[in-house]
Amino acid sequence: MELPSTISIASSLFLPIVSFFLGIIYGYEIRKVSARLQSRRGPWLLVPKSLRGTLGVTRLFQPLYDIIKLLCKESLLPSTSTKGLFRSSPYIALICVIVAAAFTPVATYSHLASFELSLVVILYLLLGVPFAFILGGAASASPWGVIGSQREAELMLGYETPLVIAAFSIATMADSLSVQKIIDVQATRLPFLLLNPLAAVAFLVAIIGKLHLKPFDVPEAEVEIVAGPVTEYGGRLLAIIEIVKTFLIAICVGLFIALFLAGGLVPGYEKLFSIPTFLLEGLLIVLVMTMIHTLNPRFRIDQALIWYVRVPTILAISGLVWAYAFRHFFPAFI
Amino acid sequence: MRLGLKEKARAYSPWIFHAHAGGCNNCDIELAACFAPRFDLERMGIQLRNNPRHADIFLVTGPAPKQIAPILRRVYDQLPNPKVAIACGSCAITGGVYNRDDKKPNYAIGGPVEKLIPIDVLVPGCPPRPESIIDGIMLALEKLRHR
Amino acid sequence: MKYGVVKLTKELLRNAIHPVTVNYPAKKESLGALTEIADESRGKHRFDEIKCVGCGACTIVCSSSAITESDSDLERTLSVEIGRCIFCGRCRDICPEKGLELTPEFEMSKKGQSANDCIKVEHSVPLGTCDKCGRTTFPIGQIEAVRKRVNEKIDPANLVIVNKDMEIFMRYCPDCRRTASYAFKTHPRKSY
Amino acid sequence: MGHSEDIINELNQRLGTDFEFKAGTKIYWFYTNRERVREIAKYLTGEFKARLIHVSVIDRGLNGYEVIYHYSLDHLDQYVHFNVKVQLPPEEPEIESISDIAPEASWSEREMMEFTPVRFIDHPDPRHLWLPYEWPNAVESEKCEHFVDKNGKLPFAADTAQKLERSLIPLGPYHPLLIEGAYFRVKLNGETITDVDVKLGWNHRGIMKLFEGRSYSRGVFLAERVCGICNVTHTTAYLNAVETLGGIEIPDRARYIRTLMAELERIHSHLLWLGVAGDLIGFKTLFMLSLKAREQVLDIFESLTGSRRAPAMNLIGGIRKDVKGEVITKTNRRLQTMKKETAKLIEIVYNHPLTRKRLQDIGKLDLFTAKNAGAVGPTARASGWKLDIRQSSPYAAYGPEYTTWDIVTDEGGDVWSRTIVRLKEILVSADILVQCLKALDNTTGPISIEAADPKNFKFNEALGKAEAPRGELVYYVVSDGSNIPYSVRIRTPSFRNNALLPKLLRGHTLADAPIIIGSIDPCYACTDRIFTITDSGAKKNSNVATSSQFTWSQ
Repeated sequence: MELPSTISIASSLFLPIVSFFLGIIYGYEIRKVSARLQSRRGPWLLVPKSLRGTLGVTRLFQPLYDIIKLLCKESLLPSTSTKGLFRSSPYIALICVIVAAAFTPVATYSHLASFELSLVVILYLLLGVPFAFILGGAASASPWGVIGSQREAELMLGYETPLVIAAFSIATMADSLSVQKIIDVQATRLPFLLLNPLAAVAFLVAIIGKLHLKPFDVPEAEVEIVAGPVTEYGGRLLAIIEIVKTFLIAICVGLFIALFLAGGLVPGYEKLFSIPTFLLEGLLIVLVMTMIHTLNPRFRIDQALIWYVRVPTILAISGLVWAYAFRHFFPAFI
Repeated sequence: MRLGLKEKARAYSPWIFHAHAGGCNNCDIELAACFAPRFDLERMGIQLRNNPRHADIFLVTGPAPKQIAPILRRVYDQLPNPKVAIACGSCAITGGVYNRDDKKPNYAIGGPVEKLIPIDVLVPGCPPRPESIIDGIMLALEKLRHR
Repeated sequence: MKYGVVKLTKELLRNAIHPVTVNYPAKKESLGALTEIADESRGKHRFDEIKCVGCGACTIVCSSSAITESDSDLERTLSVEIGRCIFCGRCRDICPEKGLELTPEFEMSKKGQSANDCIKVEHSVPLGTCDKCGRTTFPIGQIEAVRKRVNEKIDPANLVIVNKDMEIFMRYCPDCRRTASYAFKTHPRKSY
Repeated sequence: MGHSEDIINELNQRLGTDFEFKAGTKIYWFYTNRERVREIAKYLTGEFKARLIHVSVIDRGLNGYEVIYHYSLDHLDQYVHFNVKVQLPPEEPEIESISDIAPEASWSEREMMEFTPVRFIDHPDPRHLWLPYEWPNAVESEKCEHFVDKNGKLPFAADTAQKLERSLIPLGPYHPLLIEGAYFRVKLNGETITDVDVKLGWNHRGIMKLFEGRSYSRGVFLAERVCGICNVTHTTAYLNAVETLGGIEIPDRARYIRTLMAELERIHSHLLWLGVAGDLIGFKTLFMLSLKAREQVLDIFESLTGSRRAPAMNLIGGIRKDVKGEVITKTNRRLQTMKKETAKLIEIVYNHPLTRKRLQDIGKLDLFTAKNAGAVGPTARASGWKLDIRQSSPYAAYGPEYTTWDIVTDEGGDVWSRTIVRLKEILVSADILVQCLKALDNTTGPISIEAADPKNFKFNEALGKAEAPRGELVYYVVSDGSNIPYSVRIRTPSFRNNALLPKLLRGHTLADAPIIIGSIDPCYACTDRIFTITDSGAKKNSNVATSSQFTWSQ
């Protein structure tokens, strides 16, 4: 690996910003599409003229406004909490996702992604987010926070296994742990979505759990435990958590595209052309996730855990087996 | 009048905490209807949050019976500033049908809500129709912007 | 079992094409989204300037004591405290002159700190004065309404004498009528 | 000789009591002394399988207190009710509790102990149910220490586990589980619920006291505000009682329209319940879809009465506004749309694998427990108990001479069965509605008759019942000849079903708690009505009402 140049530093600073805005668009899409499926209108794309004085012209950046509003609000600290941990855990999560965003390629563009172990780094950093939430929830000393943390930990056991196994089955097929390398391998041949669909499905289900979409929003189950680990957070700290979630959507989707859809690259076209494809694929994946989100009620935590072990983990393992078999039988193809 | 990003963002993404302070539930189901398909409030970026720490608008329904009154106050204090409070329904405003008149108050009512918390917007009706509630929330947004 | 998910998906996709959300703000012609489907709405009160005579029947039936009457020097004021009203519409039903109606105006929210800031619908009717002592008596319109109704229902044979009596009854306050009943020849024992 | 008279004869032979017979209503009142109450309770609940529907206490001032045990025997013969009255002297208002014989009396007796000086001796749990524990008259008992700390205050969020292996979780008073205030104190072992205690009263508005200050006709609108979801049923039950008092027979058209409103309300309530239940298992889409279907019902309400909710249609002696002409066809059309949307919903709920997974085999209530603890409404019917007031003591147009329909029951007893019963009831209600609309098209006549003067009321007390969407609703109205009721007592369905909750919740996980609590469709606006008696004879209680130390404002 060569020394970091000015461009690579600049790009790694720039990439998180791009990821953040992508995350905002994805967040809007989740809200809008689920509203439309429930025969509502969802956040307006164009606000009626008579309301523009109060509500602005468009609601496309709705998650961004939420974050700005929360940043300007007062933060309350519960008197019973462990204050240092309670205050710092959102920032830990934020640092994790910003670094992970710098590693995740947006439409094949990322200097850090070419680092040989970048896939491992991303997976590790993503693991830091739920850990930070668990810490924050436990530090808040609220019964809901504690139960939420407990559930988050249990659910993490469920989704991390298929996530990691599915990612490594792709790494096996590409014979590399570098995300850039995996993209390059797919660029010349078929995307891994077609070559290893089992791992793709397992990965998608795992990121649904990671993003706390239904049916896996157990740690934040509103009617049971209010808001789970984030119950006691408010104001600026909640804004940080919202930012982390926004990043998380973009990173998970970006990683899926990188691993399974060649980062948006279409064989035979320019590298620049991957930008619109990347956006389109991102929106499509979020659409699929939103469909699943609206179609299902919430699992109970034990049901979720059992289901994760029974379906995606098995799928991911068979994906790994498939990857080895593929390498064995079609060595020329890889 | 030019508004800063801060003021705009406040009006663009208000989150509501609904506090049921007694009452007959009619206002509550009309509020539920506000979030249902026909009177979808989410198109204005409004969300119903069941957590006082996340909310900006404190929407109270009901005449605030004596038992819930101190808890209502306590929950109101848990909302981080800036915040506005809406009294929704006739019984939240004056006690409505549960308060015969001011001279001969009902023994069980600790309200009306204005006695317990500072109110910013009044939404009359028994129950107020969803249009009326949306109208009240719009007025509350104007207040919230300048808090 | 899985059939339900397929069914739901179909249903949701159909929903996505036809959202049922109504416009907000509603167009002014059709105040509210659905009020056109009802022939009677129960919104903000409106007193008919001409028909309402100020009898105060509505204050008696009001279940939440939202309608109150208060007499000042020259006029009687009926006021509806919207913040107390339960919109049952009983006042409209009971009004003998059909002088009170509930309009389809539902958006009555107001900014304010207390119930006093809430909308009040008020209507004043002039009060008649006693010809003898000068004190206020009944709303003029109510007297006229009673006269009209009596004229309609009474046996034509007694019309003249009753009208003459009524003339006296309605010009003076109850106290003066009592004290000066001999002069007016309205004393119950006048026939003795 | 009717069936009811056989029962009377047998009772006369066995117990030798005098009856006050009320012709036409088949409701019997008889006086006894306090020593015989337990014996009668044992006899009636044991041999006749009578349901104890409520225990009410009427303050008669200097004459002491009247304790009335309302037994329902309408499963034997329509309309038959026995009301056992006991006169207690004002200086020693004590009577033995019967809650060990009839467990359903437990909460009723607690309620009465709270608000009147009457003491039920040997009551298993004499704590306050509605009023705060620290208010005067609070009974000192061993169980109190779970609730009250040293200063006599209710601990809320700051609950700490008493023993290390168990955690105490407060569900409420503000919790997203229920919009309304209710306080469940849940003992957890991991995520499994080991014990639950319920505290009500967060919505206590003193409604029964308010009734005593309003004329009969103004009371209708107060009855409507007891509960916002089942307001038509509340007015119907209240009017059933008042019309029995006055001996008023309402005209046929009024009967049909009352049924129309009540059934529309049942559909509305069940659809709302389905939505809320969907929300409780995290199925937001189901919530949206069922509220979308519900809007059709609200449209019908609006087109018939002019108001989306709180129709205010019932009056003493009939109804306010006729339903005829074009409206009937329009209503029929809207009903068809609603039916179509409901059919879709039912199909989705039936066939979605996850809803079944979440709803089945939780919150089991077997038939024996249901009968023993006095479950009512869909909760009882889901356990296989054919209990429906509309059939056992018909009112409005529910009788066989007006409409024909069947009771929906299910054998399962779990949350899934309760869901099925409610969903099927929507279709049954829609069927009744169609029959009503057809009948309205064919009948003519007045919609209301002149109400009787309270001075000339035929009886001085009456029991009015109606089947609310949640179950049996009982109004007990006592008249003293003036134009305001002497006393009104209300027993709501949720009051009964709430008492079952600790039984249902035990052993399930916290994640299931919302849907189990939701499955009985609890309505705390209903449950927490209540009154107090401010009377010369009840010094202690007037203390409760006016004591200046409880000014909470600021």
